[in-house]
Amino acid sequence: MSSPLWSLVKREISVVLRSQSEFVYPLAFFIIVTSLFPLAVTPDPVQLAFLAPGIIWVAALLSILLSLNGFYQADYEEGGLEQLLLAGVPGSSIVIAKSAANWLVTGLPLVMIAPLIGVLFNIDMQANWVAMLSLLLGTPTLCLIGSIGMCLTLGLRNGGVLLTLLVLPLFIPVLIFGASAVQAASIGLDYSGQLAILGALLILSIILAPHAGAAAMKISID
Amino acid sequence: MYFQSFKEFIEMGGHGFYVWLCYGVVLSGLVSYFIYSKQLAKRNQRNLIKFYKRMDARSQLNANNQLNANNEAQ
Amino acid sequence: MQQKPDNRLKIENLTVFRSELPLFEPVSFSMKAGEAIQIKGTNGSGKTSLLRCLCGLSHRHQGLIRWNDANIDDVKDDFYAHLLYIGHALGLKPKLSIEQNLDFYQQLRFTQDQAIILQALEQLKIGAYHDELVGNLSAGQKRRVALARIISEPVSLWVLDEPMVALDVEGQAWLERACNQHLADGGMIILTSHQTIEGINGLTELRLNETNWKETYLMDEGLA
Amino acid sequence: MWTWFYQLASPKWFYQFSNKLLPWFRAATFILFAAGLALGLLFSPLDYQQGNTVRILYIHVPAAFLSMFVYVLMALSGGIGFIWRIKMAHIVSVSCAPIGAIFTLLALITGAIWGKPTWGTYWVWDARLTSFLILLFLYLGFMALHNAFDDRKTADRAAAILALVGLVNIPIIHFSVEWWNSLHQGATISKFEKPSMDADMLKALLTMIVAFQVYFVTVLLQRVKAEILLREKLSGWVKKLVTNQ
Repeated sequence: MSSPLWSLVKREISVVLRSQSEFVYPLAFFIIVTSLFPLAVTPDPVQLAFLAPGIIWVAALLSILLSLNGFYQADYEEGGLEQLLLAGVPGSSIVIAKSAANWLVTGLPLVMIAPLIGVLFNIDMQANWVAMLSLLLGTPTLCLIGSIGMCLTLGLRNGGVLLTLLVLPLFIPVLIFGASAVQAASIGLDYSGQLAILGALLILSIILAPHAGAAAMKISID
Repeated sequence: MYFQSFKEFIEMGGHGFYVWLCYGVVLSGLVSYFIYSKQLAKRNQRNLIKFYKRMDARSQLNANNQLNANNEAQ
Repeated sequence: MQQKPDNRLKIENLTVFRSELPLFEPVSFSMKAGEAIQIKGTNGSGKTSLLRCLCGLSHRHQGLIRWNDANIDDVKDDFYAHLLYIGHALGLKPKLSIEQNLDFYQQLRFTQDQAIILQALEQLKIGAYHDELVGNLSAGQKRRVALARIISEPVSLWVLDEPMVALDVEGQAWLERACNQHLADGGMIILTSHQTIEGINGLTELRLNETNWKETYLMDEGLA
Repeated sequence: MWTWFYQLASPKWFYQFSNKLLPWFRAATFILFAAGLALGLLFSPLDYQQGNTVRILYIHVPAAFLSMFVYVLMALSGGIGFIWRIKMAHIVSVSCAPIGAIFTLLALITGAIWGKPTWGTYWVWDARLTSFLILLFLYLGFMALHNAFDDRKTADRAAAILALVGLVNIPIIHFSVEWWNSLHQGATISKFEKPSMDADMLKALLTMIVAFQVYFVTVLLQRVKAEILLREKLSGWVKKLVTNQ
């Protein structure tokens, strides 16, 4: 028998993939939002290349924010979360499993599709490569931080709006370093420092977020 | 004292508007919040009086209902 | 079925709070193998809240909940290994099939026994649907799937919140038979229900009475 | 020592204690503000670069300092309440939030007004203003989350977690914003880089900081008193206190 954590991740993914919306909507959102910018700002390739890092990162951040709900809310309302806790599964394992599933289903496709957006925005190969790398390091952090906010707002009526208020300020460091890594790469500067910090933030959130999320989940179920 | 006259004090070397605006905003903000928080306890006390009345009435009703139920049972 | 006949659940002076107000007058009871309790009370009297506190899901209570003479939070693993709670939210994934749902809960208890799942579904007359998605079932059928867990996960303490709701006469009769069998095997059952249940042997009633408000002032130094 | 600590955690005792303290703190607030305003507006010199606008410093810096100090206090007391389940700690934590938000707002407003004569525009995305804007969001999030729950105890515990997560994040946010600013900053003048501060200026600034702090304690005690009444409404002493008036 495989480890309980992995079976939990597998279950989360299989549940989410069956409804497709969790998988497709954030991705579609990402593509549509990024394609609005040339229409709203300018189609000029030079300016678009300058704006691209920020646009890609803001859109990715919002897609992740949008995807969080699907992994927690239904499970909470259907009573699945409380059954997991009653089965003695530690809350932190639940948060890790859900974040892992969330990232595999939402974050990873974003990473894969980012170069395509990069091409649309006229940024060069090197910057495209860094955009992928920075998203690869940054999006899991966003999923983990988002899970804390999600667990805090589980049982609340206007949870969605509140989640945005709680979580976006905490996303700011990831946004700053992620976008700046891409920007640095696009003008030929060193970007390793930004990526290193993104990695450090990821490690920190892997250590801390599951515990905070678990505590929050228990309070929401209480 | 760094000002020669009251006019100079108000003008603040041409920056009077910004300096006085800042002090005005901060002081009025602090004073009004001070007054608000001072009244808060009083307001809560008034609300609590209503709360106690409501709860007493409710438990009176419950006691009566239970009494009636007991009488009927006998 | 493996039962530890010496398991005991003991409740002392338990009351549950909602918005800082005690919901009912403190209750005490204890139960051992082969006993069943029905908790009764009007709507909003705190039946569901009481059950959630009993399971350690909620901590909005005052008083003691003891499993084999230890606080349930201190012996969580042992307590949960013996506990099956089925609440209003049934804990079923609509996107998974009946069998997958039941199988997952078995896995969480580190067992895997497909035969017993099918047998439970057969008893409940939904065996033919075992590969149907739960989302396509009616409310009564969903309730049956959730209740199938009392067969597919043999544990000693059942905590059932309104298990009769949405069940037809046949389903209720099945549940009563299952409860009697469980009690005969030395299990324990706590359930809530509006209706009077006559089919379960030796079912004791516990009524929740609303707090007498004036007495709460006696707790002078605050609550908790 | 320990008995005092336990008493502090008892709402009834705290209520009576703060009733005794409050008149003194109110008087001290008044005196300190009078002194601070006189020192700042009348008895401190001009700055050779900024002229009289430097007087904004005497209210901007204390507000900014307090806004961070209050957040730390809010998060720590929330954490103490969460871990040891002390009701008084939660009450203090929850009462801190609106006061801290007001200090943050005042720091932002004064910073923006100060920006006009210094930078020629009210808002510049400089590191300090941006950090305080984010801090304001954190405060608003805390208050919104606490408001969203029906049950006060649940709200306390959820908000405490958020405050602690915020406490871990604030240094990271601050660092990242500073770094981001240094990357994009052209040649804006920093308002605070002073080789040395005149003794009179320092005196005025310190007086103002103390005044703000005493003001904070006063307002906090007033809020805590109101909060205790609400939460202890089931205790006999509150009913006696309220109905015997």
